[in-house]
Amino acid sequence: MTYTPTTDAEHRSDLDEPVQLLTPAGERRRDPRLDEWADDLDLDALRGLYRDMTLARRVDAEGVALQRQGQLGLWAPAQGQEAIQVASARACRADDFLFPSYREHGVLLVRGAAPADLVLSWRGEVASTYDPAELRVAPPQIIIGAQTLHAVGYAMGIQRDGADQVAVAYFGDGATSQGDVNEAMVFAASFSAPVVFVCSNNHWAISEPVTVQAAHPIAGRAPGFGIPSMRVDGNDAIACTAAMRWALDHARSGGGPVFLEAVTYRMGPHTTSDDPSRYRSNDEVDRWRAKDPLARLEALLRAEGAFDDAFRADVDADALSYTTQMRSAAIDAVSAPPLSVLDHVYAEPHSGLDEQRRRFSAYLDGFGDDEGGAR
Amino acid sequence: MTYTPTTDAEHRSDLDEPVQLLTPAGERRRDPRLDEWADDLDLDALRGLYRDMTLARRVDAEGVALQRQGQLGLWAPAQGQEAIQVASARACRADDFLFPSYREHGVLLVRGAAPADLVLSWRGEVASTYDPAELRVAPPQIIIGAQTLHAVGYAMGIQRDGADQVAVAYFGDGATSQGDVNEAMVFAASFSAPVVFVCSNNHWAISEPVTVQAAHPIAGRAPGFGIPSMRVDGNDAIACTAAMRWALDHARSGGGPVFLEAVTYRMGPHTTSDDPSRYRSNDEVDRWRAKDPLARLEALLRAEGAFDDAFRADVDADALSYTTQMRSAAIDAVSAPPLSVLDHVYAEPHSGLDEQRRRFSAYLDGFGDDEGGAR
Amino acid sequence: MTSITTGKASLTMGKALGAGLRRAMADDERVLVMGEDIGKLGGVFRITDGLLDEFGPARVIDTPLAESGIVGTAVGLALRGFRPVVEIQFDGFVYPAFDQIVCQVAKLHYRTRGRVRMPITIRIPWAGGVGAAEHHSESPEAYFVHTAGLRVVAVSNPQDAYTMLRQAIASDDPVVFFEPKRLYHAKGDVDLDAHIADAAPMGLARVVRQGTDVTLLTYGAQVATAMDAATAAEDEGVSIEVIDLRSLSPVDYRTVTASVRKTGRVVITHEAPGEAGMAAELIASITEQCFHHLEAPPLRVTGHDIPYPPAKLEKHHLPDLDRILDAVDRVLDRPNSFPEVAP
Amino acid sequence: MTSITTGKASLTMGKALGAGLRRAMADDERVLVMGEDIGKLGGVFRITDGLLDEFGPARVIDTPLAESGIVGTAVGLALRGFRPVVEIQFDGFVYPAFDQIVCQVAKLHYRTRGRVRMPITIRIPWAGGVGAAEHHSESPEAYFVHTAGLRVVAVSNPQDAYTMLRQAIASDDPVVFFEPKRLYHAKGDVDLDAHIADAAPMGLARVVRQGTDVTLLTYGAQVATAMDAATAAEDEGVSIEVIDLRSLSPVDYRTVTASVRKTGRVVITHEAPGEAGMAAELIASITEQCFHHLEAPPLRVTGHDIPYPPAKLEKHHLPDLDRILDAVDRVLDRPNSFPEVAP
Ligand SMILES: Cc1ncc(C[n+]2csc(CCOP(=O)(O)OP(=O)(O)O)c2C)c(N)n1
Ligand SMILES: Cc1ncc(C[n+]2csc(CCOP(=O)(O)OP(=O)(O)O)c2C)c(N)n1
Ligand SMILES: [Mg+2]
Ligand SMILES: [Mg+2]
Repeated sequence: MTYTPTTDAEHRSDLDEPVQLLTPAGERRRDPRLDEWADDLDLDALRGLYRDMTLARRVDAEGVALQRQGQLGLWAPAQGQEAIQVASARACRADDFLFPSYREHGVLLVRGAAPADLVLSWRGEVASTYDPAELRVAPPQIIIGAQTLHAVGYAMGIQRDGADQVAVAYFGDGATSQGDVNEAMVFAASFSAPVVFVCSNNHWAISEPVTVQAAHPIAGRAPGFGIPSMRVDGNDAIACTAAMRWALDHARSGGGPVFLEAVTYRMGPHTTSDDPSRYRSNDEVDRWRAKDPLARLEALLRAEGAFDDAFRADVDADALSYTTQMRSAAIDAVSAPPLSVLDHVYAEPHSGLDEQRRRFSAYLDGFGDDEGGAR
Repeated sequence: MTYTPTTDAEHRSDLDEPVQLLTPAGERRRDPRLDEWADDLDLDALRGLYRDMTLARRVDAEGVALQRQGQLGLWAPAQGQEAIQVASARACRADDFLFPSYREHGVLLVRGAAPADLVLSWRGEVASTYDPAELRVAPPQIIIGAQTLHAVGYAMGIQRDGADQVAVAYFGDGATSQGDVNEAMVFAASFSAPVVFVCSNNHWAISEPVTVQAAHPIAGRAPGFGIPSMRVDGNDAIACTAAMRWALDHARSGGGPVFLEAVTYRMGPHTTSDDPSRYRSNDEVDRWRAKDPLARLEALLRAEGAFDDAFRADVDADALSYTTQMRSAAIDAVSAPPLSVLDHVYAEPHSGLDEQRRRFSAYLDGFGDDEGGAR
Repeated sequence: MTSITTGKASLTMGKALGAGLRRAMADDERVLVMGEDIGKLGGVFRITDGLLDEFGPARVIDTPLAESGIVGTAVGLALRGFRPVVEIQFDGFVYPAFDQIVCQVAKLHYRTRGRVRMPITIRIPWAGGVGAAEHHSESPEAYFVHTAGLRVVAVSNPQDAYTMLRQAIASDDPVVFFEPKRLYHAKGDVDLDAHIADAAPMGLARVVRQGTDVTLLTYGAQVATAMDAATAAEDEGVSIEVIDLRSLSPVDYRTVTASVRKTGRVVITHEAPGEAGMAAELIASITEQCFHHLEAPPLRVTGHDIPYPPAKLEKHHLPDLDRILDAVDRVLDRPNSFPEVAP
Repeated sequence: MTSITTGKASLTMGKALGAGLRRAMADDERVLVMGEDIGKLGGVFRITDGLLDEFGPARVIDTPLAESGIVGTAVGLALRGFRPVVEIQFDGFVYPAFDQIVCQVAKLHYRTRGRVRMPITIRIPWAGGVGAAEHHSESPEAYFVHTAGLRVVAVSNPQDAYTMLRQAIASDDPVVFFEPKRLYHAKGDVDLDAHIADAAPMGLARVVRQGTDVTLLTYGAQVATAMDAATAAEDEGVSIEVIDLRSLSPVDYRTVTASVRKTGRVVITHEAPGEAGMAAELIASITEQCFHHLEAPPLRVTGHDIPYPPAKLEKHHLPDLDRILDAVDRVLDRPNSFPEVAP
């Protein structure tokens, strides 16, 4: 039927080949659009990327495991998306401000999130953990697309402070359908705000293929708003680094917003509650497995003689240490006391809530020490 | 400052010259993009366009006059925008369904709206007058951009009915910033819905120049959503006719949505409450006066010997008859009785409102015949 | 795909809702369902499971990820004569559609003086108690109750889910239809053959337990909590009449006030914050209509006036049996009462 | 451009608001104003007139036409340490921003356990009585009152407009600030030098007329109508105490209940529909806190539960002096009372 979007997730948007500097086989390629931003990446830098991406993958696996074991309420797997997450965050300056979605664990890791930060909100202990001002990362956003406007507003603030920082908005392919994301592009373009939009097109928004959201390649939308854009192989950490450097430089130097579409794939379910077998084929997943971001970087490093057992052991040890701390952070978590649910609703005293606190506190006191309730 | 959009309303968007088939001087031009859709327009058709556009202008002037005389609460002048309004509506089939904004008086006229339909809602007697199913026109929309989604939904309904009608969404340049308009493009493109978006870029959204909304020509936005688009001289009734015919044909024949940007100008204030001298120059207005849509059509008709005193007298008589009826519809309007404010909230009985009606009715009865109140 | 269509069956509320949708679609070909992930996936709660196979993509529409777009296009479909049933994936995601719901869906009938009808059903998986992530446990019903032009209902059991969903779809008015997520897996007997015209109209409340001392008003998943409280109170010799409101707009005040006139004491419980919430509306109307029958001030047992807390803390937010019984004590002027606030 | 900055002056509410903004911007360079048409045009009501010239485009931001975008970018600016004052052009256009207000502005402080502050003021030209077109006369305050995390205020005179706007901007919490359009041209004395810390806090109600028989609660433009009603009632020997609530969330229940304890009778009036509206909240709390002092059921005199009607009919919707006095009669048990609805 003509009125049904194609349900093939690998769709028209693949007509424009994304920029690639590292093939799935691990071969280094050149591309005039990005070479100047990649040529200085030495083996140390590549090993750093590999280390963080591995950490991201292990953290993700640990998140899934902890959820399966009942330690977390939910987890949103990011497997397959490590390259864009880690590379883009590493390309940022420490004083840039990042606005991730719920799936950007790799971004949090690069910004120095503690192991507890990765688990406590998924466990349901807190809505968010780290101090946004310290990590310079906003709390991960669940309302699809809302954070893109926050990033643009933040970037407008950077302009007003005469600073040369950049705000980075992370979101998915599905998010591009939301009004907010389009309004964010309008505001960013109108005010030439120093913001980089990083759209991780992982081909799926839960069960909806990207073709339901976009009849045209996503990166093609931004220029119509007056925003330069680029499609980049989102599983290629080198291209992601280069593209992000280009974008950040453009925004930082007063050129206004930039839009990156990172073409990648969500290898796992949407969340641990999801069953992707209902809507996509194993074939499709296998095709993307062959484009794994870690495998290709490892292949390159091996070819360059920069990947040995010592390095592997070192990375593994780091990851193990981090995931072990995640695990204890989850298992040892102590839930906040009942009355704490009334904390931090307002920054200043509020007569209504203060009265409610008085009553709830008296009510709780009525139970004495008996946790089991009044009866 | 780099973060302030240019405040020159004739901005970057004029880099792309809109398609024009009739110059401001009244000369017929050719353009391969639209010729096939215009070549059959004979003098009768042009005189029809001229007649309706004149009617639209007189109706508009009458609306302003009635407002100034206190007969209407408000009026949104459309002077200068007659070509796109009239030509696009005339290009539609009677069974197409149109979704206008508050400013599309010309569209209503072409669809056969009665004189009362043009004044009663502006007078504040009713929220809307005509039966949408009869005129095949939705009630004019005030919430900026909301109607674009309605048009797309209606078009999805057309598809489901296997019909070959088209839905037409009218909106302004300012509206393109709203999330809804962008979501409308997403839905339209994903479902290949038979909808034509007609954006009347009159260069201003109240006091905001189009450059605040769009850093890039508006018509350039649609292709990024997968929607073919065209910039057309919105003051050129021939180009507007041709472009609309092209767009309708494309949509009607299963090609999916089309986006038209009609480049035009609002000659008057935003509404009768507005004072445009606060934000734009007389020079700018004068420049646009030289591009008047009626004058150029009249010049062409005169050159073709198809415009004589009899025709003028005939058109004037039509317009006078219509505006006279508008005037009486306004002056003779009788406000609905108090209890009627409770009518039509629900289509089916509603215990809460029924009880409220009972009480309000008893309350009103308490006044007896004395209009002045109980005391 | 299981297609449950006739007879009596023991169904979960989720399955009952699916059966209601299927039945409504079979009965009227103008009924469409639309939303995010409702086709191939059958919705994140599987309520629409099987409908795509049965009715095809023309009537089961997987939409782009944009709630305003979903409701806005539903308005257009309604203008074309369809009866769209929209699924909002979770309660917390209805807000992007708020403008279309409040300014368009609710008002078009009025604005056109009855010429346009908006038979749109907006299904909302709703409220807390399921340990969900942020924005997934909201109770926004009061926003819609305060919006003239909408009907608002909340279901509490599979039979009502099945019947009221069909009634909502058959209604020529827009209906915001709240489905307690907490009950999706709760089972109950459902008569699948009943004519919707024979069933109690959607607008009527139901006395789910008779009692003489206190009227306990609630809706949705709180009905079960209220019943538990009534059972516990019985042991202490207190007879509680529990009313499941079912319809939040309009409220069936006839049933409510009849009970209050009998008991003279009222407790109202819901998950949503209390401030300007549904319980406030009930208390205001009850006080107005039954003042001289009231023997104690009607009391609210609601969520706190806070954003929904993290999952591990939601038990401190949701009004449980103890908090309800505490209010019952207070309304009966028994110990534990809170003194009036000093002036 | 007139720059009113010191001394005492007789100002319209519109000018007082402008002066308040100017003063707040002068006092704190992190204060920004943003919205549609607020720069060159000075806003459609000219409240921001002159600010662009005085403070420049970095601090007076003419935005694209997108309310979600306006509030969403204000959130980002607040994260950067600014104090954005957002103008929503008319009450009826706040709904596209509802998601950003309810899910982000209201919740970010809570979600980050106090680490992030949202000192955003959302100014809304508000309510009816000015003969405006559709969607230009809405009273959406209850939606925001029901939303935990927001403060909600409504002003009724130029002095409060001046002072409370500055207090709202100075507050570290988000404030939805309602400005009755009907009063933009109403004049009053304004002390421009007063320190905001010396003024009554934004959260306090004000007894604007003392009385002993009936407490009449209201806010915004209805305060004037209530005062007229009190004057008219005085002629009939009825002494009405009128309270201007000023703050709708939180409500200053200390002041309210003190009055109710004195009078025992309450009438509440507002323009918004009654169902689950502000008056319902007030009645529920008053009943809870003062039940034994009440001599009659508190009554609501509100807009009907209808979409806002066309301008020529709005007088039948807005609660006027007669409808208020009718309720006063009823609350005093005088003729004209409506019988309780039959069960
Ligand atoms: C406003 C809103 N609507 C719906 C949802 C439910 N939801 C959560 S994730 C998701 C899909 C998002 O897809 P995409 O943007 O591609 O990001 P991805 O999950 O693939 O990373 C949906 C529909 C939501 N969180 N917020
Ligand atoms: C959602 C919403 N926000 C704000 C307004 C107030 N408003 C009415 S018309 C207008 C400008 C519209 O500009 P444009 O879309 O270019 O149409 P034009 O008036 O030029 O025809 C604005 C801001 C509105 N009606 N609806
Ligand atoms: Mg995705
Ligand atoms: Mg315009």
